[in-house]
Amino acid sequence: MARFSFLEWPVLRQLRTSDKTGRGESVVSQQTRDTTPRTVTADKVVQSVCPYCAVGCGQKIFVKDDKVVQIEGDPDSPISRGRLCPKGAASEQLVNAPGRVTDVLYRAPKAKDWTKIDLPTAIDMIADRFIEARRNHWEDFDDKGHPLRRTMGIASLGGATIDNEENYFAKKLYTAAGAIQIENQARI
Amino acid sequence: MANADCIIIQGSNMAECHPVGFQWVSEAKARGARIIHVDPRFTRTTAIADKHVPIRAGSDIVLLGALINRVLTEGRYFDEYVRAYTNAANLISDDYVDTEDLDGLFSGFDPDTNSYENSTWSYQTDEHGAPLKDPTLKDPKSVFQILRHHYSRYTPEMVEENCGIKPADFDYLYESVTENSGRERTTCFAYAVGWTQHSLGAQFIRTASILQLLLGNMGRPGGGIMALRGHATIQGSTDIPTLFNLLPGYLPMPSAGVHDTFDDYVAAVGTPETHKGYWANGRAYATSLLKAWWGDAATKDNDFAFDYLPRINGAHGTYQTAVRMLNDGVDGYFLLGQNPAVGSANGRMQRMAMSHLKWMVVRDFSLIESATWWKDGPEIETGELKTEDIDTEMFFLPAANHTEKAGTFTQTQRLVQWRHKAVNPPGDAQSELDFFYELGQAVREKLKDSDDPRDRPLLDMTWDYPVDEEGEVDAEAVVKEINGYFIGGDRDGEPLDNFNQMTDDGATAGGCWIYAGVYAGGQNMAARRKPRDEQDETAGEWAWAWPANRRILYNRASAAPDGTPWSERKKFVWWDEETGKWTGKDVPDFPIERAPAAKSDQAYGGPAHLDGDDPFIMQADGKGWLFAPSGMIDGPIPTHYEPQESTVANPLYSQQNSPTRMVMRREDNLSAPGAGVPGSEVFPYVFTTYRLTEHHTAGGMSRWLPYLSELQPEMFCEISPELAAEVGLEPYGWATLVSPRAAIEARVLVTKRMTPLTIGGKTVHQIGLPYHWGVGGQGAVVEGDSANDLLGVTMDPNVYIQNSKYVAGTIVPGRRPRGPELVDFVEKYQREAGLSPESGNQQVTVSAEDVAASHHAGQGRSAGGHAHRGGDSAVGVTPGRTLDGGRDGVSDGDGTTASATVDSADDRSGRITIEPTEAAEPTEAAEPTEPAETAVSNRADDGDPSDGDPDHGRHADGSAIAETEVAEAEARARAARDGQADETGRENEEEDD
Amino acid sequence: MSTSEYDSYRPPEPEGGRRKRRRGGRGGPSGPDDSGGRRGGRGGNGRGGGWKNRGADGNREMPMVEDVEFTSYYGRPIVKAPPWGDEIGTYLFLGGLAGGSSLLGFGAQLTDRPGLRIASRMTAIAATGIGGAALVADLGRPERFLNMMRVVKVSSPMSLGTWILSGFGVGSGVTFAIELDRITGEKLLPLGPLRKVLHAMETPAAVESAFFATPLAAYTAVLLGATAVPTWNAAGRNGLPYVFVSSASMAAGGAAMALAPVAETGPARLLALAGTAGEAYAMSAMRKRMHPAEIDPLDDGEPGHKLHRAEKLLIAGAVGAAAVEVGARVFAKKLGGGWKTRAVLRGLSVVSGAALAAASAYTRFGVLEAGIESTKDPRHVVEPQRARLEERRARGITDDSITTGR
Amino acid sequence: MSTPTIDDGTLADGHWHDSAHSRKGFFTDTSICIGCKACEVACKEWNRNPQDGTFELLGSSYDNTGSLGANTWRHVAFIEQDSERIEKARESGRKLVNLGMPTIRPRTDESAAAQPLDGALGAAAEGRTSAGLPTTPELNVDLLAPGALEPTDLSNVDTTPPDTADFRWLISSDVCKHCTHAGCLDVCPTGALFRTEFDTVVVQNDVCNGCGTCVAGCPFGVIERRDDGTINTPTDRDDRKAADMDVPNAGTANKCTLCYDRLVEGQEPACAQTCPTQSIKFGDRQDMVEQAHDRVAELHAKGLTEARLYGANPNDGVGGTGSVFLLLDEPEVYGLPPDPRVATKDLPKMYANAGIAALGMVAAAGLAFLGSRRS
Repeated sequence: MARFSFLEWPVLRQLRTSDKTGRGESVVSQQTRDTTPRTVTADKVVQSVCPYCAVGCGQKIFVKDDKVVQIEGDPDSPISRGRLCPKGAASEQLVNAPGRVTDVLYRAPKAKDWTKIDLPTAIDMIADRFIEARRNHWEDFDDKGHPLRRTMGIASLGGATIDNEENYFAKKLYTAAGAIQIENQARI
Repeated sequence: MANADCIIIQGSNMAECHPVGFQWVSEAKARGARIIHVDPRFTRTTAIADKHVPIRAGSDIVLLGALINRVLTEGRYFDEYVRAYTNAANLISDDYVDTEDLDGLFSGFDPDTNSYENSTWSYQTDEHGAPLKDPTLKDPKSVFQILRHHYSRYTPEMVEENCGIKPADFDYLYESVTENSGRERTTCFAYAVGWTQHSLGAQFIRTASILQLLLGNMGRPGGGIMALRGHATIQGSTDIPTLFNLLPGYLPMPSAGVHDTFDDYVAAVGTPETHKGYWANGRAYATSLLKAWWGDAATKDNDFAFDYLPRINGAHGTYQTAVRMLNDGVDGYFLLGQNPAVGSANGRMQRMAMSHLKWMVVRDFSLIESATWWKDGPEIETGELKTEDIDTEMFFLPAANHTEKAGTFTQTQRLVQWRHKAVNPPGDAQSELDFFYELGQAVREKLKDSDDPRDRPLLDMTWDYPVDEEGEVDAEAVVKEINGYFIGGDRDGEPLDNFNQMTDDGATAGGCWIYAGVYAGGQNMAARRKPRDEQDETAGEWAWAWPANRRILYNRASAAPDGTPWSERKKFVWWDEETGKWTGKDVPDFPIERAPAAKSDQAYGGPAHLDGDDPFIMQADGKGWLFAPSGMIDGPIPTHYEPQESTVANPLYSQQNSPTRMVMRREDNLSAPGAGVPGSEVFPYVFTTYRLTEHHTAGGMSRWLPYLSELQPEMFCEISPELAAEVGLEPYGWATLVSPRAAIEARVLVTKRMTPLTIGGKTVHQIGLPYHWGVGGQGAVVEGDSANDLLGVTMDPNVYIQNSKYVAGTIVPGRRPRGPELVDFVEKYQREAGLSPESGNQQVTVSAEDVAASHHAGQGRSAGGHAHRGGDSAVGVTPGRTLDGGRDGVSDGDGTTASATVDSADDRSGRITIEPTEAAEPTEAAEPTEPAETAVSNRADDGDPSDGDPDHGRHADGSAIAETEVAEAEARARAARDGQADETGRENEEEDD
Repeated sequence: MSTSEYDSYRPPEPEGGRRKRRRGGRGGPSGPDDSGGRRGGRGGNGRGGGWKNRGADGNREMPMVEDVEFTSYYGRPIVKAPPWGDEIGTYLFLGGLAGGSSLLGFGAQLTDRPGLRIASRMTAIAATGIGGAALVADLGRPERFLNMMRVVKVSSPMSLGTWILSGFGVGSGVTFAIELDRITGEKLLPLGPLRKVLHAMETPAAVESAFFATPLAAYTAVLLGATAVPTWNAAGRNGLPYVFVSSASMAAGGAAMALAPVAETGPARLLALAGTAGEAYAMSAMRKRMHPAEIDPLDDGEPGHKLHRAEKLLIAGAVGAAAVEVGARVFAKKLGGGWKTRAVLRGLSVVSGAALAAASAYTRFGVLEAGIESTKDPRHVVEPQRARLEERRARGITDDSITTGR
Repeated sequence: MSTPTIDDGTLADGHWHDSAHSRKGFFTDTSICIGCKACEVACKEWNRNPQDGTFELLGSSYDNTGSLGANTWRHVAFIEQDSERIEKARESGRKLVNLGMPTIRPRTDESAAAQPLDGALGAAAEGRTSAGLPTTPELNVDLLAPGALEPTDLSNVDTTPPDTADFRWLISSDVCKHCTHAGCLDVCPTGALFRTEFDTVVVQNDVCNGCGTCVAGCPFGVIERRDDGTINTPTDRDDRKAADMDVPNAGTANKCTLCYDRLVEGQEPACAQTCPTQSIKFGDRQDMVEQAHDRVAELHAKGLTEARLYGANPNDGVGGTGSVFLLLDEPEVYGLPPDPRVATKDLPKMYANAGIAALGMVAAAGLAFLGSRRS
């Protein structure tokens, strides 16, 4: 109603067009005429893969103003042919989840709640503890004198939803550090 | 799968867990295939199946064994196929004794270690080592006759008695699979965690594979056994593993006392002298990995820094690690998109373990239960933990999601798919890649002046990666390292084209040999996205499959021994006389010019010596294994044992449970006493856990999403109207479920989809429990009690996957107690049942004579068996306290004083770690051919490394070798996957995103 | 339900079971989120374990409707009630009142009954104003009420009604302005030369208003009838317009009786009496033609109460009006004297007029709410539809079912 | 004027005479639905609809969104049935087949009235010449399965399906029907609802003022007004929190648009695109109807006589629906009306009655004044 134009008054359009009963083209608003899906107005579309199960369904991710505005099945994928299950279909909400936390949080021993810290501080603190834990539980030899060269002070769990490259980094760093208690859900 | 004439979905709720994968089942059904769902529950899969066959959880081997028995008895097996393509005719050692004769034990059982010495399971061989065969299949020592004998008491009556399946349903199933097998038709099996999450998981799969081999359904279109996995890159996370016993590419982690030197290690991985196929180049793969990790510091003189690798000496899996945490043996814990407080079996044990840590890093999208257990977890509510007493430092680091970083996932059919980055991560969120990069840099920076030799591996590690303008690591550079590259020479720095280019002299580096080729020619092959309608249906130009973009396995069996198709209808791959090559609708998975009639005069010598009718080219003998002479920890032929905590006595043998299962005797991991033992009546019902379409594992990626949460908002249990009446439960009211370990509450969904079964004259009620909910996470849209808290930890000895599908328990109306009363409530049940850590954990239940006979049989031939590899256990499984030892669940056993259980566990891990090929083989036979609809690579243009590679001179026929080697590599890898990390995929249900 | 002593650790279940929050908003008279929401007590809906219309085993809640020969989807509604609350009931009543009053006003003008004229015109404009406001207030987006004028749709009674109301409002407004001007001694409004024009408009405006008056009173019946709400639809097809114009006549007559001098309200009384007769007859004729499942909501529950109350008030009001009429006629000649008599008549006139207006209001609210009620149980939808389908099939008409075997 | 798009002989009300598009529709085959609810989620995600529930089990099997409404435009129903009910369904389906419809015959009054406005009021307005009642729409015989017009009696056919189930779980994804004669469209006073160039029915949320008439106008209970506070009202239990979500288009009527905003760019509706088993098919409505006829014939041939179509009949009370369904039981079992009729079908009659009533009121008033003449 913002830009009312008398000639565009649907009553007149009813008279003008064949849509005398006012149920079709004569009542279309400007906004409706301008309808454009956000899949078209997106700045870019990138091809991706659904992060949930191992079927590996293709996804198309539509981005506008550096924000994900739509995720849908990729019809090009020979695996999924554009289809997604409810979880895959909810991926956009996963990305823009209301409950998502984007701050680094720290809880001191015995503390009752989290405090916010910045990322470099957190990584520095973790690095200190990493080194300390590694030394605390270092084992050079087993009781028969066989070399072990490992630490039992550090454990890790996870990996089936993070990238191969990330698992590679994790395994490489842990192994170089001598940490062996590395597992993922493949065995839980 | 879409080509199948009959699909048996057993141990899987495919439509619910893999809706998009289920489209192929739908398609098969639309083409007229019969779909049968064998499952304790009537699920959404059943809803569009032709038939539901309700089964008691854990009795699958009885059913499948009875099918095998009847197929053998009535001669409905695919005779020509069985004779040509399986080891049915092979003769087994004279010392072999079957479970039929030892009341449930095979020959070779060692009661001290609760494990088998398996030399009596091996083939009889002639003086050249070639296996002896009886083509008539009449010899009582032939595999065929052993199989008949073994399953002779697996009858329809037994099925009715033990599985609760009506004879008419059994007949229907039998007729369906037999009518839909043979030359003209094929039947396909699909399974998932319903099978793997049992203490007999690997054997369930083997039973199905034996049946499928007998029916001639392996390696043929619309046949096989399909594994269904539940995580985006569960495959990738075993290929490039975050697993204690593996290095990338299924290279084993070196084991203390076994692989003390590089040569020892390489010998175990594979050398030309001891192995055939691709594993013969083990030294090159290992060297390339070491070069990739330690660069210039890895030299020939220091065995390429082999000593930088830490050693394992036992099982260091997540449950063993939790025990170590409880013993204060672990300081720090990283969780990478994982929610063990909800997702792991015996959740309380997990949370208590966390409270013993000094620090913990949780990387996730939201404050999952594993990040907030110290604040509002169930133990805070019960008073078992107090926030102000917990010393654990917690770090929560927000993670970037799949749109905010580039990288690859490897899906269930080994397809490596690149994801492009769409947006930048918000706030402080970052990818694991950046986190580990920065952590590595920080650690190295702090240690840079250290002269401690133990810090050398960290300081010498190659850790320089290009970063973009936002400071993020370029994931493609990592792909390139994984792919491998040349060092020195005129191609210095160029990516490898395939793994045959890897050398053992340090001239190549490569982070994961099976992925070599993913970055061939500097092109990111995983990022290929040629639309499916612009290529053939195999879609070889969509992403990249390892190895060498190979998409399908062993289809030689789709042709008769003479090379002609079994039938016009099931024509797939065949021998073309004119060109003298294998050809067909798919790329033949066989030496391309190896004629059907070709015979080798050698039992060894690699793929060049395969017979023309040895389709299962990854097996040592090219045959499908009906009987597994090696590789399985718990027996060469699948045998029915009751699940841990079963309320039913094993009707077949005195041996109630699997004698080799791994138990954890702990006060915080109590088991129900088991059938017939006083106290078992306290836990009369069977809980079986599962997942729903609307949620994802422990809920970290679904319970925070309103759209998914509203669809399944509350924790519920599914029970039959009969049980509801028996216990007095209101529909949609509350019930409390109690297991020997915990009590949870749930809404009651009374439904006829749950069927009470009559087992041994008694009614057995099964209760279905989805496990997606948890208590305490912050910001979750919905929460509820976690079904996994009910579970105990008892594991499959082959792969260490716990039993989630069978839990004994009871159900009472109303909500559970709150606060400390909950602890008393559970203890009341424990006392009533008289539980102790020994309850239900008796390893052997057959007579002493049978044990002795079994043990004796094994010792007679120990020469050929596996060496016993004990090792000291740093963690292992230690006995817990007795019941009055307090509730903290901390074992005060010293981790290094291993019990018998520990020893056996270590022994097992040693074996499977060291000899993945063997571990793999039996499962290999079981492995499905890839479903027919999966893609095929077009080797002409996929850059197959081995096509006529002139440098690879060890084999006479390069091309043929290539074929076989790739297959064998895959076999090896799958073996590793299936035999060890395995069933893996099978992932589980439990865990979290 | 559950029996654990620990149940008290969590909040209790609300009465009638948990409900599915509906988006009905102010759905009808029985509560703020009721359009379908309070089905909790109904069988099969809230916590029924089965799919039967009645609760399945274990469901302790008894169904409110009898067991019937069909299975519904957990007793959930098939059609939805419009989000119409008391505002719409008010409007239904006031629209009729306005229309009738306008007619009376015009008649009064023609027959020179100034008291009746003024009262009627004031009633008409007040009713129009308040009714219109109620209508706007009931919109989900009141600021967009003008969008009602975007189109002229014959298929939409609401659209036609808007134009009728507008047309009516113009005439009523003008006559109101004139009356106002007169009452204020032609001083209040600074009209200047326009005053003459205004007063010249009186008759045309009154005619125009009267022209739209009866459509205004009648169209709301079509508005309700042209819906999928079972009781409204059935009523609309079976004479609801007659009920509504009767009700309008009754309301307008009653209001005039209450507001205008007895001496001038003879036509109002007669109109009201005609209305009562019409309503009583039309209502019973309508019910006879409706399916039992469509009638039930008119009898049961709160709407039933309202309609019964309407009936009683109608009778009382009719008797009263008749008495006043008789009294007025009998005592017509003596009216000049006897203030007591006049007072009694006046009083009776006010009371019975109010009763008649109230009866009309109850009728409107009753019908409105009965319709909303009829959406809540699928029985009201399924049974009549099944019956008419079977009836057609019995007559050999088998080609018009939405469900087909092929 | 271009050739009007006629699929089954009936023009949808408000059809665009110069539309370049054919009528679009869904065919929802409930016999292959696996109840994954991807359609519900994909729909909400695309349309940015608020979440709808109270995060409590509704007590209807796996259905926790209840019904179609302002926010839930695809709704998956779950119905658990025992053998008795299955047999009944099979029997009622067999009866339906034996009715042998639709046959070619002159329209009855009832069926003629299926086009109330176009018949009585709208035909002339739409420029169609029609003497009195509209003519019988031509039946496209191709629509019917082969042999459809031959007398069919399944009573002698062996209709025992391969397996007689003693239990079944019906699962069905419901959606707006996009009727040929759409009640909501007819009664909308603002023109917010309109027939699109794809012959679907869509609400223009910039126009709708939330009068709610359409809600009452829909015989299927589909359209609903989205009210403020829908999303964040407190739930019944304290331990259930409502999620914060934006409520777009509050106060206006909302329903399935058949993804109008995707169709204009030639894209498929979100639900159909995501459906893993293609239980939801999208395409030209005529193709959809043909597929539906083929599918039901296929199921009947297997002895599954419980299969039936819903909405494929141009003679029905709403002139056939744009969304056609294959059901396995009576419609009311799924929460669908068994004999829906567009309410405006009776408008001419009701207007006539209202006119008479209005005249009667004028007469009554006149008489009242006459009767009260002062002497």
